[in-house]
Amino acid sequence: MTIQPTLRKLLTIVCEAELENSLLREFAHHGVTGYTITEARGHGAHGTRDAAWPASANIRIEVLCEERVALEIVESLQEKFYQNFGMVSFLSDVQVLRPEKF
Amino acid sequence: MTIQPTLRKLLTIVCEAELENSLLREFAHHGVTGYTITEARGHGAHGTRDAAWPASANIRIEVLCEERVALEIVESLQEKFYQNFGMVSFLSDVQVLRPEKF
Amino acid sequence: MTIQPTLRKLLTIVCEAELENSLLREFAHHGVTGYTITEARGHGAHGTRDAAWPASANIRIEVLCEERVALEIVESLQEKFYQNFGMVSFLSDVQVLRPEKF
Amino acid sequence: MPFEPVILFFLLGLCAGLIRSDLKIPGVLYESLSIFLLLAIGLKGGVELARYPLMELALPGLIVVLVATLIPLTAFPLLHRVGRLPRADAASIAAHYGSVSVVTFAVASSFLAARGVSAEGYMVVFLVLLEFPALMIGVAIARRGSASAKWGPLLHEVFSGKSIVLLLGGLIIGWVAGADGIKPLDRLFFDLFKGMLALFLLEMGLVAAGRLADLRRAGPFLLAFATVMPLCAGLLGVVTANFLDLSVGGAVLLATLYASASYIAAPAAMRIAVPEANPAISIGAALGITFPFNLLVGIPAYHWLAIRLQGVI
Amino acid sequence: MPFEPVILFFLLGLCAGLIRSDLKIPGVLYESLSIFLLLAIGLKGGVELARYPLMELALPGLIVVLVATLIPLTAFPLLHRVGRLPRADAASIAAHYGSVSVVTFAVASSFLAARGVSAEGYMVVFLVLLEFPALMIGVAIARRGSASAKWGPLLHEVFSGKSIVLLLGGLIIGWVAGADGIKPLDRLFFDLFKGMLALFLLEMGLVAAGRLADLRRAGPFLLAFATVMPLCAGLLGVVTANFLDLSVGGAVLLATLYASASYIAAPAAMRIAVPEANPAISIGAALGITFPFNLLVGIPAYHWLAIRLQGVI
Amino acid sequence: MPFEPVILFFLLGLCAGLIRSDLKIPGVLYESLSIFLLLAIGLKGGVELARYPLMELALPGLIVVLVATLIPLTAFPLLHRVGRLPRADAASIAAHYGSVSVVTFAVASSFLAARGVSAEGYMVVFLVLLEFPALMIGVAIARRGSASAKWGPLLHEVFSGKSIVLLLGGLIIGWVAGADGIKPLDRLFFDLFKGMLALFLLEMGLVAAGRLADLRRAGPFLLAFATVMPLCAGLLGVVTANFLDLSVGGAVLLATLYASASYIAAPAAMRIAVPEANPAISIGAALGITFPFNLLVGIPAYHWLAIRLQGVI
Ligand SMILES: Nc1ncnc2c1ncn2[C@@H]1O[C@H](COP(=O)(O)O)[C@@H](O)[C@H]1O
Ligand SMILES: Nc1ncnc2c1ncn2[C@@H]1O[C@H](COP(=O)(O)O)[C@@H](O)[C@H]1O
Ligand SMILES: Nc1ncnc2c1ncn2[C@@H]1O[C@H](COP(=O)(O)O)[C@@H](O)[C@H]1O
Ligand code: NA
Ligand code: NA
Ligand code: NA
Repeated sequence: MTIQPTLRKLLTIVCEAELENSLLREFAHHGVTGYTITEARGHGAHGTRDAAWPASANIRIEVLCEERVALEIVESLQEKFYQNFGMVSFLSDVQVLRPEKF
Repeated sequence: MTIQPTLRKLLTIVCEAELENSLLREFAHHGVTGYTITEARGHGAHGTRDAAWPASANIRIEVLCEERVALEIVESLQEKFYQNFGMVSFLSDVQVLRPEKF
Repeated sequence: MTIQPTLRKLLTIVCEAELENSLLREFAHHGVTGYTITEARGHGAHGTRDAAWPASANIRIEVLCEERVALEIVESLQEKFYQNFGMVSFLSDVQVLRPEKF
Repeated sequence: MPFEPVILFFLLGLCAGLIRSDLKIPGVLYESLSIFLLLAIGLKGGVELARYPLMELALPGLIVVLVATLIPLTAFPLLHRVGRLPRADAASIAAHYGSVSVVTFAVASSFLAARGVSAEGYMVVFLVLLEFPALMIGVAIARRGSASAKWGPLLHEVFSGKSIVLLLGGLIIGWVAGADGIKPLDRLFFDLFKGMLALFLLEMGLVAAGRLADLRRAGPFLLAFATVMPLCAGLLGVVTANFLDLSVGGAVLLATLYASASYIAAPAAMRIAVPEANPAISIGAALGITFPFNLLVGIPAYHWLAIRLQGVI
Repeated sequence: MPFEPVILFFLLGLCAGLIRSDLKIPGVLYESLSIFLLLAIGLKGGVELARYPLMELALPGLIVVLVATLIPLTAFPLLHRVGRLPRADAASIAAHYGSVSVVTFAVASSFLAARGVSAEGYMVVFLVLLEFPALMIGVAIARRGSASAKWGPLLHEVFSGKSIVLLLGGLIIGWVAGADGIKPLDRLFFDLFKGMLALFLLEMGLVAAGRLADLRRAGPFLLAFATVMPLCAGLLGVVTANFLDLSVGGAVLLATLYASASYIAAPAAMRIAVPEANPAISIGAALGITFPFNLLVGIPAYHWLAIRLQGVI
Repeated sequence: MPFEPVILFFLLGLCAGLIRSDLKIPGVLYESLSIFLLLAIGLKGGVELARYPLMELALPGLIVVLVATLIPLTAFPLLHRVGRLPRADAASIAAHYGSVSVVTFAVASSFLAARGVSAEGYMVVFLVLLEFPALMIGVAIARRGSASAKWGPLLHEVFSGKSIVLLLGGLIIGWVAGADGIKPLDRLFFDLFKGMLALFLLEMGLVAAGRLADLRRAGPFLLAFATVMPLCAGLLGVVTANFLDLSVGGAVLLATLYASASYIAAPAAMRIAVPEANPAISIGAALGITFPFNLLVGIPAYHWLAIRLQGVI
């Protein structure tokens, strides 16, 4: 086997679609090199968000990065957004091939 | 580092879109506090589901919860839906900040 | 508890939407039994892909399979697509109920 | 042409699907078009309905519904005994064929309009009435003997289903607002109707192409069923229409309602109510065979029948 | 009918939502329809505008905007002091009511057109002008005393927001191209306008149904506010229109602009600029109460008022 | 106005993109509009085509295609030798410019219609014929010397591609159904055509705005290429049209076909067939420069040329 997967963190954030730009600024600030977004809907402490119109749409963002960066972002999110916005985030361990990329 | 991530389970279910309401009832029954849904398509034992019309659309549901709840739900899904419906589910370990929330 | 989850690998690929058919052929070649696709957008080394038109759309593909197969696919992707296409892939450990299925 | 030009769009979609074109109609466009069509059909019916005393429709409506129950009640034993299909599958298919296809109805209306044949405006009411009884019958048959029948959710599922809400809602709006009130909406809902139908048929062709593979597994019995059943049901429709003194146009539409198989309301309802039935079989037959069969052969045949049998009963 | 038939579509959506129908308008259709409506309103306004010397609109425009600032400036103390809502919520609601609802404006235009009442073509300019000042005021009030106000991003957010870009862009295109240049586009943007509005209202009904639950938490004060405020603002609009010598139609439209509460631009802007305000409350009031109230009661009332008060000032 | 009003929508989209407005056209709306436009163009062409004996088109069709191959065959050495672009990129760009832009063609048709200039109805056939040969040439050039060329999948990709299926499908439906059969569909496909084109151009403007950044990397040679190439190709088109005795309108359309660069079929085909080519460069040039250039400068220029050179050859 020629490939050697390396461990990285996958940070997944589910939040109100309106936060997209704010989060992208946040990522840029923490030096994140990439992210992936899918449209989502859901339910949580802030009620049901059914994506029937922009005000009730969620997005689901994934960021592959080093653990340190992931924790920094999560901490910053908690401080800035957790109180006022519908938002959930979680970290998981994933293996990647090109560790220098993330 | 001020934050202390706690381990929780992430239950991911991919299934026929028509099951959405049935699954939400299931979640409510197991005391789940939230979920996230994205539209999906795919392929599996029940053939290709290309989401070209409602009868061939899938959804992908994520639930963050305690391991015990996740296992209970999976068991219940297996019993009620695995036989007759296109459905796949899997569990993974994730870290969250507000363990009391999930 | 009657169920005994077994470990499998979840391979997640985020790439240009135009690669869909090429990837499905790849999967078939490696004997994959199923996959799940969601529409995505994002940002990475190949710039911002905002899904405003087909040429800038991403897809996010998930494949549940054995570790060996996952590594084979990743190796093959790296060889065939990493150089010329926007593509990111990562592996994670997940628990499934019906290991024979994946 | 012996058939409606809009059918060419169905054939285009079918070809595109069969040659594995990368043409894909986004699912959202499918949903938007079906919302449009259901609403437009309802509105048109509502406007027409305003011309008739509603009470006079009660008896014909009852007769039309009662006769229609013969369709699933005949189809089930045929499929189960003769065709040797499992109970659930036979019941589900019976429900699909007992219910109606809104798009086939729309194509039949176009067919008549193109030939200058008029029809009773209240046929849309029959369309609404016929949508669900067969679904109930199908579920009742499937569950016979099992105690687990929960009718509440099913009834809610059917009556609050998208197609009933839009058809009935459109009907009421058209009836309340009347031709004059609806006039500013004509440009969208009536003038564009046929074009939208063409786009929808393009999509149905693509979907149907994907269903043809399922049919190979289904075997020759189902193929025969999916073509002979509509012809018999169509004949039943023409006869019933004659009994009710409907015009030739009305007879064609009633025949089409009886002959067509649902693939909007029925698949959704059956999937939840009779989960052990395999949807590939019922949808494959309804959409893969009966739908194109009605478009290409059935509707002209019912027209021919309606003319032949006019005044016979 | 006392109200516009298109409102029936709103009621249909509302009913469908309340009976928990599986009818869902895809979010993408919502967005497409709102792009269409904003652009069409802008285009129509632009074509009309070409008939007036632009300079003459400067003074009336200024007056209309200045008077309109009274709305959020009155609403805030009412909500904060009397209603005892937190500062952020009171400010956010004040901003919603100070801004305008494009769809309510469109329904009022339909209402007038159906009655053959004409209105000044440049009312769309007022629509554009009134969209954002109240948002600024709302943010300023919410942040009073806090140093963290960043106006740059907010101004950008508002002026580059979808609704301003499409309304203003449509206005300019209509103005530049003129009635003749736009003519080939009439078939889409003008002829289909009312039908599209009907579909959009169907969707708004579904959305509003989901918001009614939020209202229970809101309490009786907010319910009263959401019906009395528009009536007062509508009266203010009629009076201002008289002062500016507008026609009866113009008075109805200005009253509607003042009375309506934004739920396209305002929710998006407030969510980011005043994050501590609970959107369920402001949207619930604006969309759950005031929007249907204006459709069913408000617009006819402003019309009545405009006729009564014509020439009084 | 010197240019078509629909172009204003492109400029609006471009501005909205450049000021980073939150206006976003959903990808699904883009796809729906492109399905509509391709089908409508095909239908229109098919109806017109029914008037001509098909056989007589064979020779002109062959000539038009053969002459068109000059475009990629000239563009490649220019880009590769003079512009020093890598082989793959040069080949891919050559393919884009050798193929055609359906929307530019539509705008040119509008331009002519607005000026009352008629054109041969069968130009749509040329549009279909010109779509793919250049793609083949581009791939052949890119792969010269490499043994790994797999033509099968590429041919399938191109011939079963969305744009060919819809154009050709529309053409055949229009031809089979004829003007009378299509009439009930006119309301959607013909009356709304220009409005839909306007919406599509709005979206293209937004997309193009996002591509302008890519162009900075491209350098001055590509900028020059993307404006001079269309002018030369347009001249070639006018000359060829004269040789074939086409009308002035026909000459403008052929010039536009030659001059325009594909950004629907070509990007998709090249991405898979020549993966080592950087799509940002080819799409940036085709969509960021040549498309607006043709809209604003090219089409009027080809019109001017066509009038000047009429009867010269
Ligand atoms: N337990 C959960 N599991 C998965 N997703 C969740 C969960 N709780 C909340 N979410 C998602 O996060 C969004 C915001 O959550 P909340 O802030 O709790 O309203 C919801 O709309 C859901 O999409
Ligand atoms: N091995 C797999 N990996 C990822 N997703 C799968 C896999 N198998 C099935 N799925 C998804 O689960 C759905 C239902 O699966 P099935 O019941 O196998 O038809 C499919 O349509 C896919 O979206
Ligand atoms: N660090 C990252 N985290 C999550 N997704 C990423 C990351 N980098 C790239 N992607 C996704 O992968 C796609 C292709 O990446 P790239 O090849 O780097 O352009 C991007 O458009 C993103 O959707
Ligand atoms: Na039937
Ligand atoms: Na207002
Ligand atoms: Na060209």
